[in-house]
Amino acid sequence: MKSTRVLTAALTLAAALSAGGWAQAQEQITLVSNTYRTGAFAGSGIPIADGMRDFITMINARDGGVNGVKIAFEECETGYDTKKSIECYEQARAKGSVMYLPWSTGATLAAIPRAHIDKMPVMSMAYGLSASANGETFPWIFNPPLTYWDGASIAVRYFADREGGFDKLKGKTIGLVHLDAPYGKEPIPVLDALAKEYGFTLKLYPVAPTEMQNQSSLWLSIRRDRPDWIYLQGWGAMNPTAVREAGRAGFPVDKVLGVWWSGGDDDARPAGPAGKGYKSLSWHQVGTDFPLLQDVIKHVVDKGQSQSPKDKVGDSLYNRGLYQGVLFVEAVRNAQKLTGKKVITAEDMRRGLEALDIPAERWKALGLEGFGAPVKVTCANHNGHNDAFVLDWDGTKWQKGSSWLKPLSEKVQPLIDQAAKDYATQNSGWPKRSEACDQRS
Amino acid sequence: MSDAMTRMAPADVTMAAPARDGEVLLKVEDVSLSFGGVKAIQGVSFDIRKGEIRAIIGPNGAGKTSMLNVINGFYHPQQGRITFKGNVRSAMRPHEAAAGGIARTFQNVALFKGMSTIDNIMAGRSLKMKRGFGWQLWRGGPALAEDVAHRRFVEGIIDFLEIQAIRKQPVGRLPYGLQKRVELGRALAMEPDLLLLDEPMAGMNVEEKEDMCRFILDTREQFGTTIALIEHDMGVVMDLSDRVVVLDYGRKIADGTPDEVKADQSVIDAYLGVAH
Amino acid sequence: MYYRETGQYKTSYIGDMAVFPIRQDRIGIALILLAAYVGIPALSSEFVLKTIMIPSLVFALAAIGLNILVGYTGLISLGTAGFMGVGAYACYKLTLAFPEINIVVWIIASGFFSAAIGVLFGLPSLRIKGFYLAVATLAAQFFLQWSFVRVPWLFNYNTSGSIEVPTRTLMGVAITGPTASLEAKYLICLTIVVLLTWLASNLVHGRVGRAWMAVRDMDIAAELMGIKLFEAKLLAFAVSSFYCGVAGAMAVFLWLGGAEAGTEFSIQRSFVILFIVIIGGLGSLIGSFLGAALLVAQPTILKFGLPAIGIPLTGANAEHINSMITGALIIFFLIVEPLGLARLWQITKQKLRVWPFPY
Amino acid sequence: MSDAVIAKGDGDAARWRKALPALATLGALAAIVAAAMTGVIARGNLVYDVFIDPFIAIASLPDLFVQTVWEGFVAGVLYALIALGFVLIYKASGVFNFAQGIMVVFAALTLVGLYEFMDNAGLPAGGFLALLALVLTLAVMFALAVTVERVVLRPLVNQPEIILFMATFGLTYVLIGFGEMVFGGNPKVMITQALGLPTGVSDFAILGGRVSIQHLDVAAAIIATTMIACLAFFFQYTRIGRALRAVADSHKAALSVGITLNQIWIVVWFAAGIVALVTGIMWGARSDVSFALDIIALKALPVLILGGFTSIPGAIIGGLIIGIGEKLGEFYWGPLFGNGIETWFAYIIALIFLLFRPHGLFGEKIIERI
Repeated sequence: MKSTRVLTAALTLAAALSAGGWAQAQEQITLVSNTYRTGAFAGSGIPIADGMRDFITMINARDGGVNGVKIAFEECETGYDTKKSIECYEQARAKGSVMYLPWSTGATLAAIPRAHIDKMPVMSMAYGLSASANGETFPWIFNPPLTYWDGASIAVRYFADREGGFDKLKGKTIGLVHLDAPYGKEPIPVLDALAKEYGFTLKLYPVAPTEMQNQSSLWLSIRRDRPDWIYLQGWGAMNPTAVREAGRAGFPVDKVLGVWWSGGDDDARPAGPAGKGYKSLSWHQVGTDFPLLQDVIKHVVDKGQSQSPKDKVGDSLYNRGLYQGVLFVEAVRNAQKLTGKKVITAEDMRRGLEALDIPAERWKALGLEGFGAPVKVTCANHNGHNDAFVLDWDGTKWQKGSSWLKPLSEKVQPLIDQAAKDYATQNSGWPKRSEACDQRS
Repeated sequence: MSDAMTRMAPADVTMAAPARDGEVLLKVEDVSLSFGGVKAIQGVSFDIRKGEIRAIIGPNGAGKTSMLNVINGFYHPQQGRITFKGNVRSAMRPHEAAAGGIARTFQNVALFKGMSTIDNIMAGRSLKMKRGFGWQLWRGGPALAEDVAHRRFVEGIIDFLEIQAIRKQPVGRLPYGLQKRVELGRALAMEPDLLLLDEPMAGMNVEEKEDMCRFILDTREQFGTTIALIEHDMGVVMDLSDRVVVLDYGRKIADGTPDEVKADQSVIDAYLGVAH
Repeated sequence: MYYRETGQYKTSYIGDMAVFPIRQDRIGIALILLAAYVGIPALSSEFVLKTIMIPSLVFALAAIGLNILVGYTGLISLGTAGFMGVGAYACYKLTLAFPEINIVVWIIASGFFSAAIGVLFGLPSLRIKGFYLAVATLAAQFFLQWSFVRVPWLFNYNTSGSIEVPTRTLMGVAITGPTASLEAKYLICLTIVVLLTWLASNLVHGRVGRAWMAVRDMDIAAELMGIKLFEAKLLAFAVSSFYCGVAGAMAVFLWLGGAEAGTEFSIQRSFVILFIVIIGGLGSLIGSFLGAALLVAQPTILKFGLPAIGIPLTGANAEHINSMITGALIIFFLIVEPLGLARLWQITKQKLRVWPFPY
Repeated sequence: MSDAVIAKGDGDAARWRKALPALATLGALAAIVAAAMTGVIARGNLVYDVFIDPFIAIASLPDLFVQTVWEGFVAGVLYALIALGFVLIYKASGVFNFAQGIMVVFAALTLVGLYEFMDNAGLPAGGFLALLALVLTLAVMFALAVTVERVVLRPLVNQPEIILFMATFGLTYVLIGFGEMVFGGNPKVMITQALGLPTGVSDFAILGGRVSIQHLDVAAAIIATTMIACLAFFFQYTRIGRALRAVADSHKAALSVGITLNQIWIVVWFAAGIVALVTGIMWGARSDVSFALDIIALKALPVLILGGFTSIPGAIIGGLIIGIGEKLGEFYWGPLFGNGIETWFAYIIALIFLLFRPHGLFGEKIIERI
């Protein structure tokens, strides 16, 4: 009797797992997004997930979805672990998600080779493989609004601006404090190239993933080498530690500029007053002074439907999650328009993404005037290499610290094309793009 | 190969009782051993002749086990020399001693507890098994043939020691007396020239002791093995051994036939605890 | 009732020494193999193949490797993932350098590279034992992991810093790379694992295995038996690392399809393999499979299975609960059956043998 | 088999043979220095970069050397504290407690979490509240110790060490899941000020440069020393402490004189919990409290190889050696490898030590008996 019941349960489970298809209600668009609310990087993962979730909840609540079709939003927890990410990828496919959001470089790398086989558009928003900006080689991968290489070049542009021109960079030293992992090492080729071009010295200060909270000897080395600027490509617990250690080592913290993933509120806040002046790149504004964010607060947060504490709404990483939501919804709109369907598929979504175009007016219409720089994705360029600006930590919150800065695209683009070519050659049998382009003109 | 094995099988071995005054198999000369400041053995010399049963006795802490450890290379004496089968040597690794033909059992049973009786005794055949790693991976053909041949030999020992019933049991769960017997079997599997037995009868009841005595005597009769043993049961020692060496506080105090030793005043003093 | 050996007499030592002396066991194995080769690929969804079956096989193979070290030879290692990484990178470099040679050859050959590295890091085992050795193997783990990030030659100077898996074929069918079907990958995995398990079973049942176990149970006595500790321990390290290396190459080429070494071959992965060995049963090959199946499937079933049958459990909470259940399960298993799933399996078989009687 | 006859006594020859490696090393070093001075080898030469260049760097910037040693000292104190937690438990229960690292995180999270909770509940923030949180955290750690004893240790008594070791792995997972569920995965800021820990910094102009010393680090060193002294006193002079030492020597012996193992286990796990809390506060104040801190606890393992699993002085000295050694190594020799070698350097230090002293710093040579 008992064993029969166990058997029945097991069979049900097996059937559920092997059927692969969960019952899918009609008239909705499914989005399964990876999240990492657990694990060593949860500190960054939680606000991102909250921002994205709240935005989509708001769209459903305020507009009844996109053009009347509700978005069925689901999270799949990865804990920043690649094995779980792969499960989540399969889960996204099985549930009919129209897009895969890996939210980690490892997960992106694992998904890239499968995307064109499974017809699953992948968006790694300003992370992942820089080379995937090349839409001819990677028709299914999107990484707007800019790559790490653009970021590093913007950092150099910013340093040059502060020093008084690119010619003043000669003889200067720029230190790169980076996570000792592929993600952290991303900017090195660009910085190397720019160092040759402008005559500055690049010094590397890697931080092993196990030593993220144990950086004192590294900052002693920085004290010895006296670099003029530090570019910080850090992640998770490494960031707040770096900001603190900079102060401890007597390095002026206002000469430390973090990449956008080093720009969470919780990265700067723990340093207290010592963190004042710390900088970070960003491609979207922080705070809640936008009509759309007010809508999020009104329709979601105040109704108790958000998982985020109220004072974290509008934080830098929260707004980044929201930005992802905006890109998603805009792409869905495009796809609906292009196909004339209301309920779109993953393949339609790819077309929608390739038509992604949010000029300043559109940002304004969304209730996000000035929130982000104009974003434009084309069939050839899946990134846009858009502008970013510098945030300044004033001791309690981020302030806009510069105008919008353009990446040094002429330096970055050849690197991207070369890397995309290398990728295709190394992955023998990489297919030529066969997907049609809607806006080739 | 298997022909040779069959010939070696115990049932076929018939050997005359060894001569009492045979050639010297092992000679210990002026051996001293100390740990830090503690002198375990001081200037001990004696010999073991081929085919004899030699007992090493003495009160607790006399250095008997240390002596066995020196003989089979586990301890390296600071001083002295050891001649085994005519080769002089002072320091050698235990596995070299094993290869030279010295086997032993242990005071506190040192069996491979997680393994079955058969595997324990088969482990004693390690030195005799020559098939290399490649054949072991395949475990067919020559390697299997070798395994089977040795298994046959081991079954001979199992029959000899009358432990057929516990062949496949993990030895960790066997009663103490049987463990001692398996350990003897494992040592015999090495076909040693010299067998060192460290208190083979400790903790046994009378019947078990009698069995063990019989096995020891039969071992010499059937295999012609020379045996050196440590034992506290004086009755057993006097019955079994051809010659006895007596240690006390690391020194040799007597050496001779059981009767001679029994009569030796210093031995009596040592055992009765007369002050030095 | 059907599981009885009554009437099966062994008439030769060969028969008695077989790995599966009982006929029902042999039939059982044949059925399992049949199911694994025919049933599972035919019936499983891609989700199950990719998230349960293939990783289970990969982890089982790594666990067999670690089991040889921990379970059979008694040497604790926490560097498993490092050795897996060596295999993965070796395979990557080899197939890039010699693309004309079949990838399956390279997957297996990569084991030799990790075996060599394993021997190198196994050298301290000659002087230190137990947990001291475990900590020493951490040196291997961290050093290797560091090398995977730091030596660009290993990942062929890819700007992504990771292994990119090229498409390779076997008799015209793609078995690695994006176009390879999961069924093909699964079958290749299965074949390699079955083959290597068979070899491991041969090893542990023969002279080499006895030497290892002797070292594990009582190293001093083993040495006095003429077993060279030096050889036995280093051989164990070599064989163990070989298996881990092949598992690592399989992980990247047949499962993940591109890996970021820092996360893939991290210390956590080493821990998971050690769990599998202990939960499965020290010194048991079948235990390695049972343990791998449990530890791979359990989180997936909790996360996806429970919602699928109507028990709502989502997101972060699922992960928290999952972590707690995993931990509790480990403790529970250790308390109930310290000898692992393999022992439970044996007990079940014993019960079957005397069924319907209790003894 | 050699024919050599061992020399009588511990003769001169044997002594020379023992001293030979040291002499050879010295000779080689002298040769390298001579070669460098005569200009035979210079910068860029590997030998020069390894053996000469770092020392020139030390001599030319002595203030940085002092600073590096100080940073190493502070890190070493923290490693020593984590190692101490391991040692306490291993000594008394033979359990290699893998969960010590997560206990550090768990204790610190509990402290901060309780403080925040009570703060939000309207209690006035500040020193008193911090004290209250501290006491409550201790209560939680005690409850943890009791639970571990009841649920994990008692049912597993007399199991082999590796089984107990694995059980603490299980414990780690439970604590991670439980901790994240209760306190969330967000990193938390240590309540440094409320606890009354100093946050300032003093700069000393010495050796032609500047050495800056964080008050927090000084406090950490003082608190660690005090705690170790208290623990030493506790184990030396109290009844339960003596009992604990008896247990460490032999479980059976302790049982036979009527000490219950269960109490002892609770006491040591609680003591390890206190050590974990102190470690967590100190490390949390330096960076912040997050689950990523867990991995740092692994750094205590090479300390244990050095100091031995059962020696409290070993844990302390070993911690300092590893701490100072790895900072010096990273700072002066790291650039040779492109920096970032700290992740494995400590293990290499430990392994090199083992080569010369296979039984650790304080371990005595064990005479194997059979």
